[in-house]
Parts: sequence; structure tokens; C-alpha cells
Amino acid sequence: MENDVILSVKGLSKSFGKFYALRDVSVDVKKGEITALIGPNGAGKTTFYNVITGKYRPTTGRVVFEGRDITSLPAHKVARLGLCRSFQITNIFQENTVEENILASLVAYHRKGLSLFKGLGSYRALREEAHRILEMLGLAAHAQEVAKNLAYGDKRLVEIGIALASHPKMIMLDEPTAGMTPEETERMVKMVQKLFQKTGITFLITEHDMKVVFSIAHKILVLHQGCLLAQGSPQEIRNNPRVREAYLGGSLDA
Amino acid sequence: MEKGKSLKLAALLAGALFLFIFPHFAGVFAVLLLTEILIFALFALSFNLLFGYTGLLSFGHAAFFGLGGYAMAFMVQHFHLSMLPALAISTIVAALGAAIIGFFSIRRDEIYFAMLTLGFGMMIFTLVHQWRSLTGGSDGITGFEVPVLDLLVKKLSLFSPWAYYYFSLVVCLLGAILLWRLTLSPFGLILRSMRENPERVSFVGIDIKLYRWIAFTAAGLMAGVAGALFALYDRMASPSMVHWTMSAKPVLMAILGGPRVFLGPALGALIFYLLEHFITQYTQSWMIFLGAILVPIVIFFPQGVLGTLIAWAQRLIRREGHGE
Amino acid sequence: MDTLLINILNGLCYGMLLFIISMGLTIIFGVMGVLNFAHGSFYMLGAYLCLWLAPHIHNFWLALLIAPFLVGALGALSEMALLRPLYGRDISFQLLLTFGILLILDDAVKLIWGPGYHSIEAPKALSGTVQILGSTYPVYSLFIALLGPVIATALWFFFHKTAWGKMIRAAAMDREMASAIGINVPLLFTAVFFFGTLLAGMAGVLAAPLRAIGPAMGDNIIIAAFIVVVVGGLGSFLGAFIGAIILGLVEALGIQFVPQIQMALPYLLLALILLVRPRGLFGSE
Amino acid sequence: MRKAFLSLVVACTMVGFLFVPGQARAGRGKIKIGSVYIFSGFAATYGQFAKQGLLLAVDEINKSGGILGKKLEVYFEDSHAKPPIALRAIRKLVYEKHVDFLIGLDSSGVAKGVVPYLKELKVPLIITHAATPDVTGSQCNKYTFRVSVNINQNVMAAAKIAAQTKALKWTTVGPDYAFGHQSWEYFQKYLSKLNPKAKFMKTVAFPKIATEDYSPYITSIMAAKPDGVFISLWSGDLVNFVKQANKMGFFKQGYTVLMSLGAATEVLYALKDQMPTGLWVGTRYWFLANDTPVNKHFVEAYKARYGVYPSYNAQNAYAAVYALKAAIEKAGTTDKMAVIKALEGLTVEVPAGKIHIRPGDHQAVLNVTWGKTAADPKYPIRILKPMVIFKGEEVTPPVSATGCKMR
Repeated sequence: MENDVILSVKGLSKSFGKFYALRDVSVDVKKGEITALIGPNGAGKTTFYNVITGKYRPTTGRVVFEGRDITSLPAHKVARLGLCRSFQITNIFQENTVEENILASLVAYHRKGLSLFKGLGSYRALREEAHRILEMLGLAAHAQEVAKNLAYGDKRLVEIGIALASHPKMIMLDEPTAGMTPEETERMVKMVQKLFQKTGITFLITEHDMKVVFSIAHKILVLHQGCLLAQGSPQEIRNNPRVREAYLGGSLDA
Repeated sequence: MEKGKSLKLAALLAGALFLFIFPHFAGVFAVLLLTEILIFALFALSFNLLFGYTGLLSFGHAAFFGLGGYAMAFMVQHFHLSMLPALAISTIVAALGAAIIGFFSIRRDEIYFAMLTLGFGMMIFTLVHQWRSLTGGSDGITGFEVPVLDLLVKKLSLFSPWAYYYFSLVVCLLGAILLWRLTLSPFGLILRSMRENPERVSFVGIDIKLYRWIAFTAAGLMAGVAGALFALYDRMASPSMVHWTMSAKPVLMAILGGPRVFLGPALGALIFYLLEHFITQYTQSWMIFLGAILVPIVIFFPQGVLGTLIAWAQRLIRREGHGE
Repeated sequence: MDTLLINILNGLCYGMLLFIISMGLTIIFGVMGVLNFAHGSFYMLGAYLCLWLAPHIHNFWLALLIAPFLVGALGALSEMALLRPLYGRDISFQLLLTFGILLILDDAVKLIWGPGYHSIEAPKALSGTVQILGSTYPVYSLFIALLGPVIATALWFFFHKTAWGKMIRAAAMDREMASAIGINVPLLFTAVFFFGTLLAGMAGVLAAPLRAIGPAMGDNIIIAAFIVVVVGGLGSFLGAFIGAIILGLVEALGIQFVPQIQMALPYLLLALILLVRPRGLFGSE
Repeated sequence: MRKAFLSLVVACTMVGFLFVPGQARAGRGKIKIGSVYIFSGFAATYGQFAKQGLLLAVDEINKSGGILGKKLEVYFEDSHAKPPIALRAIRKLVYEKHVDFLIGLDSSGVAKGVVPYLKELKVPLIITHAATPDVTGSQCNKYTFRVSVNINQNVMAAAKIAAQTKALKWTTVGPDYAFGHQSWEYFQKYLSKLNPKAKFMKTVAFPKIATEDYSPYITSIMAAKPDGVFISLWSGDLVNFVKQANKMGFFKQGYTVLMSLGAATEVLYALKDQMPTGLWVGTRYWFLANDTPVNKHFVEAYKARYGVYPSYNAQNAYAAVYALKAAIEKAGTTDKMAVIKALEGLTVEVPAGKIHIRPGDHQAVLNVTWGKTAADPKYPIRILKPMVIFKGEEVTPPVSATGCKMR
């Protein structure tokens, strides 16, 4: 039972002054599942991500990843343990090429960053791996393009590529379809499902598009005003009266 | 690709060759001027490792230039060391200084980083300015001669401007090549990624403080080499080497030439000195002209002169390519 | 004891000059995100304009009204013509551009007024000395030390009670929001640059009877003003006030107690504050 | 790929500009003089005066047929008061303009940085202002000459005056570099010999060059309650200091005040009647100090051309040109080594009086003027009344005491 849980959060709170962005949140994320974290704007989703991945220190509570206490670890150490994230706003290396975006992450994972004088070109294995990742994301043709010139949807894929390249055990995606057209959204959903099937990586996704959530998530967590309102299977959440009342309203029927 | 590579190599070799045969056609003054340009090109390149490649605007880079210069002057004046050991010690002194100052400075970003480096730089300035028994105060250390270059099999005098030009050329080329390799390495990629987005870099598992610290120390080390060369070129180490106005020079050069192109700052150094050289021939108030030239360059050449030229050239080439 | 008191007064007098300069610098930074390297040169220009006006109008107070206005106008002009194309670019471009303006102003002043030092008499009413605990002290310095808080209060009223002041404060806190709620941002920027350089010019006029007027006076003060603004917290009104007082006192008392390292003290202060409080004393995270 | 190529093309083109010949080697049959002074920053008036004095002399000489039939041509460069920049300027003059002789240098710091390098340049330099004893002492070499009053001479005279006053407890205000510190050091050395009862206080003030605000220093000095204050500030710094000291009542405390460079006309012009009367001030030349025809002519010509009375820097530069003229005529050639020989031991009359350049250390021996500031309706500035003139031999230490080993 314990072995199934990859990320365990206990009594997590985060306050900014008097304001509690998170209040006593306890959840478990199971290995090999896609878990969705939903909640209205300002429910504390991004804060939840930031506290877990080491951007903020929690006010109280513990975060355990794969049996290791990672509470208050700095971001780069959390990433090293295999817990990676993407960002709500496109957060890539704009002036670098697409390939370099992926390579940066690979360099970090393979701990080649302190190789000071050997040219990047001579790391054939890294470049092949970068190529494989770009191929998987359907971006291979854009490898030498400067990232800022990509289409919006492609940029979001680069974002996921950066996370993938650090060989994560678990990826936390923060609104991967934010600002996308319906076509782009569909492409992204398919991509996430494809990645999940191919790699078996555990996913935690925040998402505002309920269609997306209910089509891909195995389990759903609902945040409301910093508190965990409910958790369960999509069916359970759909039928949960509190969730319906507090947040979902009638939208699920539409 | 292969063709492009060989073209680049050929161009670089041609450039190096040009620098090597240049003194045979030029007068003493041109040789001296070019020596100074080379030294400042190295200084600006070292600064740009932080600015153009890591995204950190240091406003105290002259501290390490000065540390290198003072260490060199001190070693030559008091211990009469020969060139290579003196240069090695100066480099180490500058690198140590950079490691210590960098340890604190890299904890802050952007304008705060600039201000911290300014603060530390001016503390070093005060140190050399006030510690008269060690540094000669505001007069600096003067009156020493260029040490001999002891190559074990042969001792070479670097007294003549030509000899010193060649020595500086070799050292500056080596320094530039090292910096260039650094930017092409995985380390360089991480630096460039940090320039774009330091937060993202930490989320792929990189300790950005460590990388910034290494970059800061490396940049300070190379600035120390340039400073040591400059102290010998000038036959003096003076507080002006450490002052913030000296720190402003590589900033100016990098932005003039183009911080996103490796050789941009070197070109910036060249432009800076040639401008100064030509303008001061006609008028004593060269600052007003420098300002008048600086302003349009900043407005109309957002990627620096070299960066903008390259962008134009690329557009031209692309257009030709479409025509075919 | 009385030496200490006099030196505290010296420090306050210098601090208040610094405050007026830094206030302009910090407003410009807060609203526009521009660190104006030429700010010290606008200060110098204020002093020179006062020198130029003095024989024509024979009235220091009138000069105190006119000269800063002219400086502000030049500031606004240079903002419109030169700085505007640079918004949205990296901060280093603005730093370099204002550095270019500094070079031009410094040399222009030298071409117009010559490289020498000039001096201006304090207005008659303030030209004497007073006895403070047995020491003589110039009335004019005392006047500056007292004028500082008056100006600070006036500025406080401006920022908190007038529409323009509130707008500037809102824009300083959140630039994007300012444009979202319909403030004419280009106009606001020009106005802010006008106002900021006007303050620099005013400090220049006030400093004219106190210090020698010379081409180097701007370069000496700009770094001190940078330190004040960063120590106080970029864009912070209160920070500029407190920071200026601290720096003024540090300089004056440093000379009395630790003359050997006095030169390093402002930088030491800067580094310590930044390491302990990353955004300065009153800066917001 | 193309990036690297392009950058190289651009770089090479620009370096090519260096080949564009300047006006170098243009004037055969001319005597070229390179001149380096401070033309910018806090002491830019120095350069201005020196340039005016120098040009006056050059124009006079050229009008009357030049030296040995050759016209003089002068190139000016700015030292920014910084040694490295001065050195660069001198290299430019020697290597690019191919000047035959150098005249100039304000600031001891600049002189100390430049003088050792002359051995490499092999061009004689006549210093007209920088006063550090080192350049005609520990650093002396055969290329370096000085026709102006140095620290030793100026301060020896100051000590003689100080010994005559009742003041016993002395302190100093001086610029924070070698000149200020050395002035104070020599003042103590000479005064304690002349008056063993003189005491030198611990509270001294060495504000850095181009200090804006002197009030804390003035406060400290006033708090220490000295009898006498020896002030070695100069140019803009002295102007600044006097203004602020006036406001703080510094000059009303009954101190004996000695300003080693207070009688510089540019300072007096800047201060006008803000310069208090009754202070002892020194100078390196005073335009009313002698009424020889040479001096009268100089002062009148200068006043007519520039509208002000000449400062010491103007006279010194003017004197240097005439000293050079005398040496070239004595040598009968413009050959540098011959001119150096001729300069050694040369006696020449200049506006400041007869000066004699000692062969032993290349320092000129000349009269030193001090005096008390006084108002005179005939002049727009303070003048010296009474005036005390010290004979050069009285205030110049012997060559053996300078530490000079001529090589």
C-alpha cells in the first residue's frame, strides 16, 4: 500500500502574512497515475506547486517524495530527486534553440554541467537523447530554431520537454493548456496521454478545462480557498455534492 | 555544415595571422594602441561571460582587473619575479578576490547584483587608495620595469613595445580561446540558460548559485590576467584601475559591440579606442562626442554593432537564399 | 560633545541634499524602471543655471523657482526624444543611454561655463552664522537641514493627497496595472521624468551656495544617490528619506571617528544592507 | 560560422584605420613640443592656464623668427589628472606626433607615474608644475627637468614663516595623496628644526581629491583648537574649502593659517572677496613679485590676451618654453642629448626672475614668494601685502639631500 504512494503531503500550510494560501492540506499521489488538481482561480494550486517543488518554504507541514522528506529542500535538489514541474506561464529559454532547451535539462540530469572546456558538440549521447525527446514531442523539425520564434503550442511542448529531459519520476504540470486554442488543447491532451503510456511517469496536472480533467485523470483533488475540499475518482468528484456546490456549479452537466 | 565550419576556422586563422603580422607594417604608436585594445578586449570578454552569457550586470569588474594589476606590480617591484610566475600569482590573487566577492554578490539579482558588485569594487578601491604603505596610495605603484619572460631555455626581454605586443597577443588570444571554449561547453549552455531564465534552471536540478559563483570567479580570473598585462603596459598600478569608472568600460564595450556575440565585446573595445583616438585628435572634449555617438548606438543598435551587423547579414543571406 | 553635535548637523545637511536628489532618482526608478545615471548631471545643471541666472535676476529664491523648472524641462525633453524608444528593453540599455547623457551634459557644461570652479553667495537672510553650544555654525547649512523635512512633508502631501501624486504612486507600485486602469503611460513617464529631474535641479540650486560649482560635482554625487536609493529600497519614498539621513551621518561621523576607512563606509553600508535585506530597508519583495 | 567571419572582417577593417597616417612627420624644420596638462575635471583650470602661458611664449617666439630659424609647434593632451592617462598621452605625443620635447605635468601623482618611463621614451621633459621632490630626487633621471618650485622649496619657506609666528600647535588640511602627505611631512621636518617648541597635532585632515563637502573636516579641525593650520589643498579643492570654512567661521578663530598654494590666481579669481585677508599664502609664481622688464612684459601681454592676471601655471609653462629656447640656442642644435646637456646648469631669465637649473638633480633654483592676503581696490582679486621673497638658495636643499643619483 505504502509503496504505491510516490508523493505524500501532510498538513501542508503556507501563509503570506495573515493570508493563508494553503491550509492544512494532506494528500497522497499514487505512483503510475495521472492525478488532477482542480480548483477555482486563487484556490492555491500554484502555491501548492511552489511549496512542494522548493520555491517557497511551507509554514507548516511535511512533503515526502518516494519516502524521502523533501520539505523545504531547495528547488534544484527536489528536481534532482526526480520531481519536476512545468509552469503556468511559458517558462522556457527563449533566446536559445529548441535543442538547447532540452540539452540544458539533460546536462543537468547527467551532471555534465561542470564540464568547463569540452565542447557541447562532442557529447553525442546527449544530443541523441535530446533528439529522441524532441521526436517524441513532434518537435524534431524545429530543433535548431530559436525558441522564442515557435508557435505558442509548441512552446508549451518545449516546456514539457525540459521537464521530461530531467528523467523525472513524477511531473507536475501547471495548466499545460492555458491560453490554447481547442486544437492545441486536444493535441496537448493526446501528448500527455501518449507520454504517460510510453514512459509510465506519474503526472500531477492542474487544469481548468473540466473536459480535459475528466478525460485523462485517474484521480482528482479539489482545492478550495487553500483547503482540500475533496479527493477521489472522477466519478466520485462528479457526484460529490460539496464540490458541485462550492465550485463546479452546473458546468458539469453542460 | 562542414563547409561552414572550415570557413569559420579559416576566418579565425586569418584574423590571428593579421594580428601577428600587423606590427610589421605599423608604427610604435599603433602597436602600443593595439596592445591596449587587446588587453581591454580580454577584459571586456571576461566581463561578458557574466553579462552576455550569465545575465549578470557586474558594476565592479574592475576590482579584479585592479587586483591582478596590483599583484603584478607588487611582485615585480618588490620580488623581481620573472614574467610567468608573476602572471600566475596575479591571476590567482584576482581569482581569489573574485571567489570571495562573488560568494556574496551572486546571492542577489539584477540591479541589486550590480549595486553589490559596485559596493565591493569600491571597497577594494578604498583599500588600495588608503593602504599607502602597501599600494602607494593614490599614486599607485610605479617605476618598475617589465620582467623578463623566462622560458627556461631562453630568457626574453619584453622591454620593446613590439615584444610586449606579441606577449600580450599570445596571452590575450589564449585567454579568449579559453573563455570561448567555456561558452561552448555544457557549462556555457547552463550559463546561457540561466541568463534566459534562472528559475527554470533551478527546476531542472541546477544549483544556480554554484554556477554563478564559478562564472564569477572565472570572469574575475580572466580580468586579473588582463589587469596584470595592463599594469605592465602602463608601468604602474594605480587606483584608477579599480575605480567604478573602470568598471563602466567593459559594460560600455560589451553593449557597443554586442553582448550576445562572443567577439562582440572585443569589437566594442576596438570601436571605443578608435573613437577615442580619432576624436581626441580634433578636440579635447571627447566625452561629448562619445556621448553623442553612444546615444544613437544604444537606440538604433539594440544588439550592439556586431550583433546588429550579423542580423542584417543573416537577413540578406536569407533573402538571397529565397531568390534561388 | 559639541563636535559630535556639529558633525551630526553636517551629516543632516548633506543628507537632506542627498534626499532631494535621491527622491527624484527613486521616483524615476519606481515608475519607469529606469536607473538614471545622468541624474547627478541634472543636479549639476541646476547649480550652473543658478549661477547663470544670478546676475540677471539678483534673487536666489527666484532662481530656486526657475532653474529647477528649466532642468526638469530638459529632462522631459531628453526622456521624450531619447529614452522613449528604449522602454521594454533590458535595463542595461537605459543605464548606458543615461550614461551617454551624463557624458554630454558634463562636457557641455564645461564648454559653456569653462572648466573652473565658481561660487555663489547664500541669500542675505541666510548668510550669517549662529552659535550652537559654543560652536559657530552657518545659518545656510542649518536652513538646508531644516528644509529637508519640509520638502519631505510637501512631497508626502503631493503623493498622498493629489490626483497626480496618487497616480504616480500607483504606477510605481504596479506599472502594468497603471496602464490597465487607463493612465496615459507615456505622458505619465514624461511627467515623472520632468518631476524627478526637477528635484535634482532643485538640489543643485540649493547646493550652489554650499559647495563649489564645478564640472565634476555631478559625478561625485550620483554614486552616493544610488547608494541611498538602494539602501532605502528602490522606489520607496520613506527609504530615500531614511537612507539619505543614514548616509549623510555615516559620511560626517566617519570622518570624525574612523577617517582612514571613511571612504569605504558608504559601500560597506550598501553591501551589508543588501546582504541582510535584499530589497533595501523599505523595499517591497 | 558567418558570425565569426563577419566579426573578423569588421575588426580587420577597423584596425586598418590605424595605418591612416596622422600629421606625423609632417613638419620637418619645425620643433615639436608635446604638452600634457589637466584639461578636465576638478582642476581643469590648471591646464587652461598652462596652455595659455605656453601658447603666448610660442607665438612670441614664432613671431620673432623661431629658435635657430625653426618654428615651434605644440600638441596638447589631457592627463585627466590620472597617471595612466598621462602616460598614454605622452606615448601618443612621442610615438605618433614625434615631438622633440615635452613640457607639462600637473599633479605629483602623474609625474611619479610618468617620469620613470622617460628612460624608455628618451625624450626630455620639462616639468612646470608637479611638485613632488621624488622626480628630482629618488626618481631623477637625465631626461627629467623642473623649472618650477617644488614641495621642498615651497614648504621650507612656509616653515620659515611659521617659525616667525606665535603659533605652536600645528595641524594640516591636505589632499589625500602623496602631495598632501609629503607637504605635511616636510613642514614638520623643517619647522621642528627652526622652532623646536613647535608641536604637531594628531588631529589632521586629509580629504580625498575633489571632495564636495569639507564641513566635517572643518569641524574636526576646529574642535581640536590648533594655533596654526598648514593647508596644502589646491585649485578647485582649495576654493571649495575656503568657501565652506568661511561659512563655518573657521578663519575667525585666530588661527595662523598658511596655504601653500593659496596665492594661485585662479583660486583668487574664483574666490574674489570671499578669500579672507590676513592669511599667509604661498605660490609658485606671483605676478607682482618682481618688476623686471621680462615680468612686466609677460604680465601685460598675458592680461591683454586673456583678460586676467597670469597664474603660476601660466608663468611656469611660459618659462619652460623660454628655458628650452635658451638651451637649444646654447646647444646650437635641436638634438635631444645636446639640449639635455645645455639645460644642465642653464641660467635663464624668466618672468619669475633668474632661474638656475642644477646639473645634479635638474631642479631649478629660483625665488619663492609668500605673502599675506590683502584687499586692493586696483585689483579684482586679493593680492599679497606684505610680500616675503625667499632667495632660491635659502630654501633649496642641497643635491646631496635629495637622494638623486643621476643616471
